[in-house]
Amino acid sequence: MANNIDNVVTQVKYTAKDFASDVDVKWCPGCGDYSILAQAQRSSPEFGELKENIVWVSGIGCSSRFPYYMNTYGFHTIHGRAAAIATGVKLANPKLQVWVATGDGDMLSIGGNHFIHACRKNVNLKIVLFNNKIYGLTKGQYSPTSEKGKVTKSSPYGTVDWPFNPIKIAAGAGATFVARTMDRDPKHLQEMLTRASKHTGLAFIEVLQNCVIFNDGAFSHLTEKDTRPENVIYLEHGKPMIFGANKDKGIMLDGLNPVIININDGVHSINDVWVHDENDTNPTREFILSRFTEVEGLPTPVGVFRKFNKPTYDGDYHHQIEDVIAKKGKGTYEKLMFNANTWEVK
Amino acid sequence: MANNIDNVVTQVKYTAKDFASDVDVKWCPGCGDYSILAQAQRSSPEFGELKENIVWVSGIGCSSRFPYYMNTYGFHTIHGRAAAIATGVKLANPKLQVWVATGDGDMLSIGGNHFIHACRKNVNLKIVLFNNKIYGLTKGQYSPTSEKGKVTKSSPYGTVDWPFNPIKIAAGAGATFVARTMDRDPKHLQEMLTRASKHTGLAFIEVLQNCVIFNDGAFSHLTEKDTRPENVIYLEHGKPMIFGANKDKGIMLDGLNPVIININDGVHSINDVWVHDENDTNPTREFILSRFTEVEGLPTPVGVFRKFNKPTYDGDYHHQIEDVIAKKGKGTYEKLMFNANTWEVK
Amino acid sequence: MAKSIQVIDDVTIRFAGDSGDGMQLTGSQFTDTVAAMGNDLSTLPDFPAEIRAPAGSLAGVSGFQLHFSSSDIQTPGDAPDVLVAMNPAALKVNLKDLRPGATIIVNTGAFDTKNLRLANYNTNPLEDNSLSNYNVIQLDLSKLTLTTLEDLPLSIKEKEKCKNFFALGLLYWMYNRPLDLTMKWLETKFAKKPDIMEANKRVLQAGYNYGDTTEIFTTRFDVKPAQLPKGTYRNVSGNEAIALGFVSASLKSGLNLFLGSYPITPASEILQELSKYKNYGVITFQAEDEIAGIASAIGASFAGNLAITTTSGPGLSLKLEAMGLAVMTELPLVVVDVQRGGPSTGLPTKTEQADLLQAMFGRHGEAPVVILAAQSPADCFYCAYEASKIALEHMVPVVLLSDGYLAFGSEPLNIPKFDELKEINVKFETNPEGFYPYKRDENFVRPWAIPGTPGLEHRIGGLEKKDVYGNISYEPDNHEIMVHNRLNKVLKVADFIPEVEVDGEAEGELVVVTWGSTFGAVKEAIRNVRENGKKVSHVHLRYLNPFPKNFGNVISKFKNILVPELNLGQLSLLMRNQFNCDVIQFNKVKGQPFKVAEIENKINEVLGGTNGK
Amino acid sequence: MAKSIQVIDDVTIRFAGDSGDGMQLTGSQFTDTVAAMGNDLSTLPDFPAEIRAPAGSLAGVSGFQLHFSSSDIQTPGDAPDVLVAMNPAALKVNLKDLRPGATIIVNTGAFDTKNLRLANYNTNPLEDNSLSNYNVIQLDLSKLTLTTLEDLPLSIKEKEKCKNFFALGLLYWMYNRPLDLTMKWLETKFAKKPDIMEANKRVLQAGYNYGDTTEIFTTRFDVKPAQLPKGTYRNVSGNEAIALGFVSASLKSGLNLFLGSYPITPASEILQELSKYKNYGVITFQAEDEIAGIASAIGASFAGNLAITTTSGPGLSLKLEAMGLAVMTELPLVVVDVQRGGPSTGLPTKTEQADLLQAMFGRHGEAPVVILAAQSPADCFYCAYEASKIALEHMVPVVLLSDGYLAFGSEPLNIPKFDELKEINVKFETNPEGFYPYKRDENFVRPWAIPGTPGLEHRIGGLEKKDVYGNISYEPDNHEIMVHNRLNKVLKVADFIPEVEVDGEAEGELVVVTWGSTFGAVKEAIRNVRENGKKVSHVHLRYLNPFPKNFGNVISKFKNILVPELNLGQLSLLMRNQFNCDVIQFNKVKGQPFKVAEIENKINEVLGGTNGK
Ligand SMILES: Cc1ncc(C[n+]2csc(CCOP(=O)(O)OP(=O)(O)O)c2C)c(N)n1
Ligand SMILES: Cc1ncc(C[n+]2csc(CCOP(=O)(O)OP(=O)(O)O)c2C)c(N)n1
Ligand code: SF4
Ligand code: SF4
Ligand SMILES: [Mg+2]
Ligand SMILES: [Mg+2]
Repeated sequence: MANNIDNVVTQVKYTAKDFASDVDVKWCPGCGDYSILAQAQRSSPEFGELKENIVWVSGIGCSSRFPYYMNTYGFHTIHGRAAAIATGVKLANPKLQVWVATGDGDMLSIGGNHFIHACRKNVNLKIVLFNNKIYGLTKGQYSPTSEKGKVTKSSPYGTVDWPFNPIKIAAGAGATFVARTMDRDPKHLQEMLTRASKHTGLAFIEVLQNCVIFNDGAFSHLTEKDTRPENVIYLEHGKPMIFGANKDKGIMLDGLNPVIININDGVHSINDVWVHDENDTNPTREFILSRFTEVEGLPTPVGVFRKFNKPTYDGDYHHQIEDVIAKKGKGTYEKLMFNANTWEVK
Repeated sequence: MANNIDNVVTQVKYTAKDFASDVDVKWCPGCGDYSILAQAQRSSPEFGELKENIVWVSGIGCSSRFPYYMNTYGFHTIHGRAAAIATGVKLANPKLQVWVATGDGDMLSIGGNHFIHACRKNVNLKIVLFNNKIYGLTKGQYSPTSEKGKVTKSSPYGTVDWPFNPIKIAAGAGATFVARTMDRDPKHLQEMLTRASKHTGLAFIEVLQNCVIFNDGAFSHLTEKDTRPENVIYLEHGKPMIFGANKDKGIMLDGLNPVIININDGVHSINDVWVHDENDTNPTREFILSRFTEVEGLPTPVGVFRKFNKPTYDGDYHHQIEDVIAKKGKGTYEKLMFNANTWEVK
Repeated sequence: MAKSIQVIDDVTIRFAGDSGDGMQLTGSQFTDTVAAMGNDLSTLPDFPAEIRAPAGSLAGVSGFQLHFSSSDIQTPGDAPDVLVAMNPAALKVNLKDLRPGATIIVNTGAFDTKNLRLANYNTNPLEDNSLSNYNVIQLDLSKLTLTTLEDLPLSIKEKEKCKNFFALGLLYWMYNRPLDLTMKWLETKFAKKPDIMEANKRVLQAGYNYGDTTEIFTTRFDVKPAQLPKGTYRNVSGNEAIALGFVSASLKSGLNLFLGSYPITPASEILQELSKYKNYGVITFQAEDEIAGIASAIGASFAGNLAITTTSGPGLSLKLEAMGLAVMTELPLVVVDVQRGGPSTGLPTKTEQADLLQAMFGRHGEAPVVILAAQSPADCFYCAYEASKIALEHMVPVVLLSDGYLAFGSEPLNIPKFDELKEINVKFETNPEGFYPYKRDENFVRPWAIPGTPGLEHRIGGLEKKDVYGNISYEPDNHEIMVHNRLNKVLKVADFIPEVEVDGEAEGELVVVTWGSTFGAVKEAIRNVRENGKKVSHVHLRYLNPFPKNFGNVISKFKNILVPELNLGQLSLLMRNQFNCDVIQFNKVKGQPFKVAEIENKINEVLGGTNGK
Repeated sequence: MAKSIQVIDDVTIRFAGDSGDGMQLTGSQFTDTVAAMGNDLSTLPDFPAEIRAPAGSLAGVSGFQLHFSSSDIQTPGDAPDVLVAMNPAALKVNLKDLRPGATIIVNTGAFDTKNLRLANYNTNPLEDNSLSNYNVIQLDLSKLTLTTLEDLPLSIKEKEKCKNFFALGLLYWMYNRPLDLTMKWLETKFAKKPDIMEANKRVLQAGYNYGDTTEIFTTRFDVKPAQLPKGTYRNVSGNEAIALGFVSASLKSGLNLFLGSYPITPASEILQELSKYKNYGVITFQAEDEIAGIASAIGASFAGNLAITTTSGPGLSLKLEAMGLAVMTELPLVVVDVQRGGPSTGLPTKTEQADLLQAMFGRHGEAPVVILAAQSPADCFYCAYEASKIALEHMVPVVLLSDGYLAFGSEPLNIPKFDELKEINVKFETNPEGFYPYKRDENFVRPWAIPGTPGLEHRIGGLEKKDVYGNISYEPDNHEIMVHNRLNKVLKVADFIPEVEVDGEAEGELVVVTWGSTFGAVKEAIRNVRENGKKVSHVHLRYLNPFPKNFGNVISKFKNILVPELNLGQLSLLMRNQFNCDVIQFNKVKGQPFKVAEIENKINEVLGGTNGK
């Protein structure tokens, strides 16, 4: 069955412009969505797919306006249902490369069930979650990723909700490619999108995205030049997990506890540092990594947490169809209708 | 705020009979639900609550008929919504002890989103999932916990779905008390129910339940006397994780990998065995335990995987109300209506 | 001993017993045999809502009714002529339905104190004379079965399980039907369990022989083959027929069939049936809920499949928001609603026609869809086919209404030849020149340009869109234009559907208007009252939105319009609204179909002293 | 220079600019001042669907319209007398709405090549004579503002942001309103940012002075206070008023208020408002979706709270299944639907009345509910209160329909005294003696026995239940009884609601029937046509299900019945169905309210040559 790797396009050389539709972009000036769009358009030529075979599906939200701006097939659907609709698209035509653009409200609040079920089934979709930790389009209510205590239009005294950790949910539900990136790191964002496009199975990318209007600066400690090195750790396959302005901090796995060490303190060295293995067969390290953002003091990981291959739902489904056809022969009207206990009236 | 521990009932001495309603029980003869009902009735006197303060909420399914048979308040709602409705009950009256009886279809298929959001918020509910890995009431279609390849009425060629792991989902979403037990182990089932009743926060119990009609024997390797010792490991707090007919097998944590050792082989000893700590502050061990059922060869853990305390949604919500009242004074109609920019017409 | 054979016109038999007694199986075996003999027939099973309530309890009684005839029939019969009661509960539950003087075959072996108590009998009805108006035949089926199987190496329990075949054999004898079809079925079914096969075969034969040899029965009956139109027939339930109709539409249109669904009584069998047709390329996506069911179907429709979703009332309620998206994006989609007793969870295994207005008006905003309703189990085939054709050719969501009565009931389908099926014309747009996603043809139909087509990349969605161009538009006049476009597209379908036919005179005192499954009872009732010299016409509506073009005119020719419905008057409302006509409502909301007699009485009441002439 | 002051009756002003220009704020400041001066008023904001579309674009224009008057008014005005246009896009979008000869105040500072291009102007409208029919006043607001603030230690950007207050000050001068309320507001608002406070205050004053000193303006206008009924007033938007109505009902009934909701335009403000009232014990549960919103409310109702859920069309579609559960379990619940343009996502920020039939028929099965619709922003207060009262006293789900026009529009509410609010009688059952969960009183109302009550432990659910006893029942006759019980309970509400009143003569040529927010435009239109000597009556329906008892009789007295609706004829359908009456539909589906003039024209058209006499 269709597999993106097989479909690599050699004959067409696209540029970013080929992926820009002629629709006026209508996000607020300064919104992080602009960068995500730009990076998607820039990396699309690397997706190895003819643009008529690419479909962007979305729900409702600022982020979900995304498909209008991509010059591919696009479906701006209803709130929360993008994953389910995309599953239908992919199952109906497995040759398509199906992307989902969604928000933290769209995919984790109303759409949470479709999301975890798509992950569970390992449907071959690429889900890009624009996480701004707020409901943008409805003007500023808290979302399931908003931090506890957050004051918003619908929580004037602060929320009493604990937030979801999207990476943990996706991985726990069965996503086979799990990554995080940021609107403000264009190259990294492009890389994550391109890598997701090459993965066969459910690829999930959390993009930390700034909503300038209703949650400005939610990620500035991660995205601003001066604070980024101390607060962000770039996960790179096969490389030790080093961060800090002076590249002197490393993550060591002390039993099951990740701890920060100084590799130049004379006591520890680079050899003590956890070497990231994105192909880890045991998901426990991925789990530990996913929890960095829940633990005070640890840096926020960006990059590919883990990827692995297992049969996809759409792949297996179509294999099963082929198997049954091979066994029973392609169905015909005759076989269908005259198969059971029939009798003649003459 | 209401907290079950505070409400311990000393004046009333209940027996199991007090919790049996006068409604005829209508499950199929031999159904595992009968045992769950019996154990719930037996352990209810230990829940420390007056029976008028106990509410059982359910969705739709064979399992969801449960509330009719308990002589407490009960609400047999609609398919998939039990967790959301129960959240409303608990928030509206936090003095009630609110239980949810549900099935793998009801809570993990259609109700998946309400489930993970209730876990995320740590609503003080006790959710009892009757997992028979099948849709009973609708007569035998596969459920999200059915094993891949399962032949059912709606999958004559076997499913291509990967199953959910309910324990992993619950823990990952934020449940603060996570346990598993079996219909065929009455004492253990009673213990789990009673312990859940004492927990403040979202308590989740997966009960492995046999559907004699549509999925008979799904758990017989765990429940039958002869195979149980080799296939089930009882998690007991502070005790080494030992199992096997001869009690000679133990689980050792080799780095991040649980492995089975023979404690009498001369090489290993009881000291090598992982000692279960249900109060572990790091959830990583819980994660590893939750994966036992996904790993070929490891026994199925039953018992309390982990429990911990963090503020509940309903608790925090009512604290916030109290705080605001303390700060602003209890609202009155005068304050409400004549507070803003008013003017007089004379 | 030779017994006389009396030829009768038709007979209604009901098998009733515990859920575990195999009554559905017994009934369907009898049905298959009767069908093969060339009778017209109609069946209706009646399950409890519980899977298998405690043995012997009233809640656990499961029934199967079969009406077969030497002439054309439309219903499974009002009042059984024969009841097979496997236990006291089955007798208790079913007795009130029998015609006076009916034959009751009881399994006395089950009439012990425990079972009598479970059935709430204070005294044994076999002994207290309460059955004196019936022809009661007492047999200890359990014992007769065990005796027959004495020498077989099976457990008592296994042997006892065969007792339904004793009853079946006896019935075959009584109605002069051959055993061979059931024998063959047993051979295939239990090919791998020869002991069980042998046991059942023996018991079946024993039942037959018992009729032949004992003195209990003096007469046998025969029902001659019906004069049905020529053709190859098969017996279909409504749910089966729907599945077959969709696969046929898929074959005819050349599109893959995609079903997104979530199990729910009484619609689950459509999903189950379709999941067997993998070698027809059929994709059955058992979704996490009803919303994902329809959502995936909308996705599949966008991608170019013949996309459908199937459900019952509670599921339809959940699908309404997504249906609005299909309306807005003008994608082909068929939504099947197998109606059951409501509201809420209601009466899941019972029938009702109370979702019509929901199908019509259940969405926010002005969101019209096409609505069809099937009139009989076999008609479900054609309705599924036509719903697909309309959806595909008009780029519109179509609701197909069935109900629990049709879903489980069965009747013979005269299988059409493939060529006899209407063409389904689907044209995917491929030409980029002048392509606009919302440019309409003369029937208000927009082009279907599916992903994968070079040069036609475009975006659609649920926000209001600019006429012709399809981009987002908040412009006031455009919104009004689009609201009317969507409506006109639906109304235009009236040009493509058949006009209603009047069964009877074209004008007169009374016309009875039906929709959906009430067709059968009304058809039979009208035949009966006509036999009594009354004049009544009948108009049946398969298309409920838009109405067939001549409908208003046709009914305007009658002084009285009687509309029997299994709801509180939903079609009546639509008719009053559209035609400003007086309607006599006749409503029943009991979870049960109309009986022929109920309709007859109502017709007589409306006609008053007159004969409608 | 002394300027003359001309007294006028009423005036309509529209402020328009970029989403970032603070037009909503400017408008609401003007409103508060006008209100405090004792005028009657009505306002309407108009947002783009995008939060903040690119600066200068047509899509980004945000407007706020205010109509104030010395007499009683009902609408925000058909055609503004004054437009404040902060940039070319604002001019472009709004020009077509102005009355001929209207005054336009333009910010010339924004009329540069880029903004002109963004607004699709080929030539500068200020220079090409295209505005010659208007009284155009050109001011470089940006520059005037910067000059005023020259010496303040703020960035240019911060200074420029104050320019809306220059316009506001100027308008205050033009309409002879005092500055002090806005000054006070600035002092509170920017208490912690003294520089910003100072800047805005200065600019406001500068705008005022500019009017006073420059030669541009020769006349000022004054609108005298209106003769409103005595009382204490506050200005309320529909959404605010709904929130206040519910809290009031909570205070009156003594029940805690529980809201389960999910944000959606244009209903989110109700959630947001109520979330402020924690010290009233109000629980606002922001759920994961609309289904959880209503589900949690049903749970809270079961537990004894005054339970409500709020949403708009797409959310209502999602809630229908759960509403069926509330119908079946006969629990009190208020469902607020703030209608917006549909179908599907539709026109989220625009108004429409197209959810009435969904509210009425949207559920599977026969599932009747009570329906109310608010007629004006202030009426939203009373409707929320009454919806609560009906739900609680009749143990029934109630749908309250509002719409985008009411939600964001505002008008003065004459605040009732607490004692003036009708009593709400809630009685929780506590007596185990003779208690049955479905035993009804004479109004078909079942008892409300909440968890925590000793001795009343019982179970309810969505399956059909036995009359009186409430246990599960699949019994055919019982089902029919219960279907009628649920219906009768709703119909019985008609005994408790006021009859409709006729504004005008009780019989005649023409009655206009309205529901919901069309009330205002029709009321004004009728006043106007009457001034022209025509005779027309007006009946407004606040209760749509059941209809007030006298409604059918009242309308039967008129030759023509005109029903204007912002849909394709939904009330018309209900009326035709119930009264078999002829209805003249007048429908508009443009996402916009009726204009008074549209109604006038239609009335005149219907009356033809006659005067309705
Ligand atoms: C059924 C339904 N419910 C609610 C809404 C209103 N709504 C639109 S977008 C949205 C949340 C958007 O949040 P998110 O997905 O985080 O997107 P963002 O705008 O932040 O990018 C909501 C609640 C809707 N359109 N439809
Ligand atoms: C909205 C809705 N969808 C579907 C159904 C049909 N339905 C009833 S129970 C059920 C699944 C039951 O499975 P589970 O929760 O595992 O319960 P079990 O019967 O196995 O105990 C389904 C699909 C329904 N009643 N309502
Ligand atoms: S509201 Fe926030 S997320 Fe939405 S477009 Fe504006 S900045 Fe972006
Ligand atoms: S169908 Fe299965 S789960 Fe349901 S009652 Fe019967 S045995 Fe139990
Ligand atoms: Mg967001
Ligand atoms: Mg189950």
